[in-house]
Amino acid sequence: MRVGKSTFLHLCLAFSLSLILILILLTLVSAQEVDSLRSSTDSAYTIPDSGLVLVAPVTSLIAEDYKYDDGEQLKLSWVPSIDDQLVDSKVLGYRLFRSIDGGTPEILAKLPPGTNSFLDRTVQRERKYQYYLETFSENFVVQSIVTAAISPEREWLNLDRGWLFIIALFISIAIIFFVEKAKRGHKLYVRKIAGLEAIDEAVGRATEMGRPVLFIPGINDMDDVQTLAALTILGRVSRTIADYDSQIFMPVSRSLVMTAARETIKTSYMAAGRPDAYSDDMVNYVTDEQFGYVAAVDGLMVRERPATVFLLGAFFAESLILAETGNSVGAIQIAGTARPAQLPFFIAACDFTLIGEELFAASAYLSGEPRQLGSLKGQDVGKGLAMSVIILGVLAVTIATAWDVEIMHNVHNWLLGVFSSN
Amino acid sequence: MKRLVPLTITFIVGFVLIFSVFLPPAEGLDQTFTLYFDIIAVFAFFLGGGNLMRVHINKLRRQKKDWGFSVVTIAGFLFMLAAGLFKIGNPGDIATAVDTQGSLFKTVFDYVINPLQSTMYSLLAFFVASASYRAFRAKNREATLLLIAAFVILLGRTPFGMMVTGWIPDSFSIFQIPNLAIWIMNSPNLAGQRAIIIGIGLGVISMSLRLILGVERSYLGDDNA
Amino acid sequence: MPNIGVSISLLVIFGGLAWLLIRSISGREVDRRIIFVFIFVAVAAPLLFPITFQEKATSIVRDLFDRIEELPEGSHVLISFDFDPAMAPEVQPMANAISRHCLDKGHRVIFMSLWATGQSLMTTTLTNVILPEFPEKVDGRDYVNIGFKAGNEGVLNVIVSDFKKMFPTNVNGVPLDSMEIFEGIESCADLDFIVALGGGRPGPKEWVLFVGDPADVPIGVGVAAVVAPQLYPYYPQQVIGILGGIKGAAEYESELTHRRERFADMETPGLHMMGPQTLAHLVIMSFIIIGNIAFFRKKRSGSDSR
Amino acid sequence: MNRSTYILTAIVVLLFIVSWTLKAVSLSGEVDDNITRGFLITISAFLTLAIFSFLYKDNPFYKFAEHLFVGVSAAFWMCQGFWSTLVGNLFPRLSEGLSNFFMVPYQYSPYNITYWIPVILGLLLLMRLSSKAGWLSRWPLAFIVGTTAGLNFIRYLRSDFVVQVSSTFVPLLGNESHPWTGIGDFFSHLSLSASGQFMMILANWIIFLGVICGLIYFFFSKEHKGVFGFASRIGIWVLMITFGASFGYTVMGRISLLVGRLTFLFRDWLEIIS
Repeated sequence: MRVGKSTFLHLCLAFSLSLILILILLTLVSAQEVDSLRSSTDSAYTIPDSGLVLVAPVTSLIAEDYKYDDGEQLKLSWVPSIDDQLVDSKVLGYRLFRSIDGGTPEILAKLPPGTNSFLDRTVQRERKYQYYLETFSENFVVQSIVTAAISPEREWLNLDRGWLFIIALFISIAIIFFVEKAKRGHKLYVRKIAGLEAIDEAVGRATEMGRPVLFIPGINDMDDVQTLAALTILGRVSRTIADYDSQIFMPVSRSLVMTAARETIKTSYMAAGRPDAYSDDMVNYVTDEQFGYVAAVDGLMVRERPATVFLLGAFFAESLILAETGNSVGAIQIAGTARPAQLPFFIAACDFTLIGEELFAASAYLSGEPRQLGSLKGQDVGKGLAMSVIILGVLAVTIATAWDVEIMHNVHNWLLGVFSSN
Repeated sequence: MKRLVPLTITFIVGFVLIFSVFLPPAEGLDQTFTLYFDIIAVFAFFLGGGNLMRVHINKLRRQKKDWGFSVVTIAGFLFMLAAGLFKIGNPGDIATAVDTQGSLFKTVFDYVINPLQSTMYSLLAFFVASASYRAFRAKNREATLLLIAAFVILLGRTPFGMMVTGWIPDSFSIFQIPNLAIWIMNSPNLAGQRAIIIGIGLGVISMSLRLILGVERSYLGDDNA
Repeated sequence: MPNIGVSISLLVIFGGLAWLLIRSISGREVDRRIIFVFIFVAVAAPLLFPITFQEKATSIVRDLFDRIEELPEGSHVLISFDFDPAMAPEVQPMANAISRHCLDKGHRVIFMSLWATGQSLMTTTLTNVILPEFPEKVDGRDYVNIGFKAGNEGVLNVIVSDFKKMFPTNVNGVPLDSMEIFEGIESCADLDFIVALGGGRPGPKEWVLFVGDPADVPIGVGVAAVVAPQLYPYYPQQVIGILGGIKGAAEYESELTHRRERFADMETPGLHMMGPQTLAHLVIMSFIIIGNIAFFRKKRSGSDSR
Repeated sequence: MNRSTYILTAIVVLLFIVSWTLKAVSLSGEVDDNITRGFLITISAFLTLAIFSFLYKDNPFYKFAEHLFVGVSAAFWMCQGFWSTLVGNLFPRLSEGLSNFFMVPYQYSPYNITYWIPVILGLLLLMRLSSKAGWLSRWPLAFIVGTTAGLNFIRYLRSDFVVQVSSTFVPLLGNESHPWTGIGDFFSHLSLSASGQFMMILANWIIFLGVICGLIYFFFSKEHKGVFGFASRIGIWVLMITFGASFGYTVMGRISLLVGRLTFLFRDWLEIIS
């Protein structure tokens, strides 16, 4: 069965929308307040015996549900004993006791002085828990009051991440919007990317010289998006190679990448109508070891003398070893990575370099499909968002710090809250 | 069918993983899926290792150029595989770590892999010099900026930076090379890094979305192209 | 004798450079193998005839030092060895210096690694530094080696909420629950400070993203010089301080030798390694100049003939 | 292989034996297994030199080292994957019998059954070897692509987008250590001191404008002309300074690596430095 792309996209959209609806419903259901339980503050002091190092108990012991989790944690907080000091402390530590469903209290943890909170991760939703703390000195122990019984709650939505969700939604909608718009035939301008313009010429050169094309998809496995980006570009490049009847070599350092790359090249050759020209020998696994792989690729370069080298994907220290060796055999090199640390080396040693975001845009650009190009426009909306927020934030913090304007402090803090990493 | 099933799998898995971040009951899913990935990757080793052996055995059988070296690869591979899987020379029992000190596996790592790895890595010292000789030329305005920034930082990383510019008075101390170097690292360099990183963030988001929604399917072979 | 060696090698390097400079004025390019020879001599000579220079700590290094200095005694510090032998010349001196500093301050140190190759390097630090220099410190109370776990960021994802789920025992199979050092430590959130040493992935960046930010634990990092600029955006909000490459290590060592008397005479591999560094930097800078002279001469002669 | 290669190989073998012997002799007092150790150190040194020889040109010694490296290290990582992922993480969740066999503690959980998913997908991947059912191997690949896309979507959104945007909220007129006290004060204290107010303010302006211009450079859908074009030019300049600075900063680390290797040769092998 051949699925129309638009049908599939619509299915996806419908599914996503219904999921979002369910989520909103869930929020309404789960928005119940859980009261935290407080113990009364002070417990009685014991009458001092001579020789005992007396210590005060902790106060304001609170046990509350931890937000936001699957009902697996309870958060305890308290004010440490007043005898718990940084220097010359009488308190040697605390012992935390817990009773389950009103059973006998058992020790849960021994805590060092200075502690004022504890996260109990060994709780279950069906049970009720009560806690108290013992403060101990060399020879004296005092108890805090016991907290009221409490069970952990499951929250269905992590409301701390609400803003993250909204930002994700905003960027996603922008991308999907422009994908749809482009599909309806709306013309889109996309600027030239020099490295990608050169691909045809570079592959053609290899054909003319009768030398192979070498494609290195980085050294990370398929769990890195850069490797996926490299494979999507490989899909386009191998199509050109099939059309030009050039030779391609692709040593890889991950078995999974080998499997995926073979699949990619094979389908490109089939699409070009030359399935017979494809062979599994185009892609070979070498070794997972970073420098073992580099040693083998270097050897391959000086022996096979490729006319064109693609270095696209996740690269680490090996970037410059590969690029310099490629340069020394006179190959045209097109590189690209989203590892900022390696970009300078590619810039220095390669003919064309795709910088960061350009690597991810490359396959969309090469495809020339309106839908794919639409997603690039959507990314630009994301950049617009970043720029506006930066300008707003910079303004707010500048005014706030220079003239101590209350409202600008609030704006700044609000923006920091929205753009925070939780 | 051959295309619908993979696209659906990608869509569901990707979508569920994105949403799991916002749903506390599903929050462990990313760990689970990371582990799934690792397990599948181990299965792929059969394909990779098998392929490596096939290539070199073919070379050997057909007596291709340099076939002698293929013997080295095959022997090294089988030797190390045996050493690791059967824990040869391991002082402990089956439960001790495979790279326990004294095992054959660890010895080969220390005296064969380690020197090869570090030496290969250290070739960079030479390549970094030859690349800077060739690339840092004042060909145009961009290349000149590249050259100047690199030169200032290089100077700032040596005591010579201070020797040459240490006399500059405090009120102009930004012109002392080490200070200038740190300032470049912390200001223009930071700005550039950030612009790149934000761009990468957006690139990854868009790429992921294209993959999840099936807009990008060239890795499955593009039916339009 | 070393002085004669130094003089001869300096003479060779600078004489050679002068010769290449003269050649380049006539617009001639240098073969890359000649550059290789110069780099080799510039690095080998100071190793054979040692030269050391004085270092002064920059603020980004001092911030990290001060943080460890100011933590109260008995704080829990985790040091992660996420590097391999190839990075060890740069990162191991940092590891040694920071471990010394922490133990001397009376902090409790947890050693771990996200790299299979990091475990043996951790053992190196334990056997060469901690056992001989801190015989009074007890394994399991003052420090512990919990070893390596495979899974990269996955490991971090787990230990950020639960340590013992990923590391039920230390490297010798002793359960963590039975150790004094792990009292009150359930997850990374309970630690006082984390030092992430590394230079690849997973490494310091992953520690910041997967542990430092979500669990709100201060992180200091020591990295191979190559990735240090990449970490600057995280300083000073997301990381406390950065030791970048061997220069960072040398600065930390000089801070340690000057500010803690006990270490006044300790080994300072970082400082020693700055000799070859300085010469090699000089050679590279000279080649950049030579290259530009050759380039401009060629450009001039090219436009003359036109 | 020609004659000179044979002669060279013979010389290297001879030197190898000499080094082995000398090393074994010099270690004889220190360790019991001095003959093995002598061999191991010599082979390390030989492999080190073999890799360095590539700098001159490709040669049989490099080829030997390269082929050995590939074979041994491929097996190294496979063993690591087997022991740490399969034995360490999969078997304890899959079967009690296997866990007992490998002496790892069995971790019971009602969800353990889900660990058959990667096993089945892994087996489907192996279908690639069959020409008929090869298309089934696309399923695990699709699963992996979905996992990677889903996990990284949020990861990069949080760490590379959200956090980097909010870290760029820099005050343009002074901060806590250099508070803004009015334009008059600013000019009367104007200095080019590295830790002074002016340089700090300038740094923040450059960060602010540099990030904005850098982002403008990456704009795909707008022509880089006029003011926009000017800003994108500034953007590429900032990027060039970034690349130059990062490059220069890195050199030190690369030299250190060479120092490490030469130290091994001079100290551990030749014993000419201490």
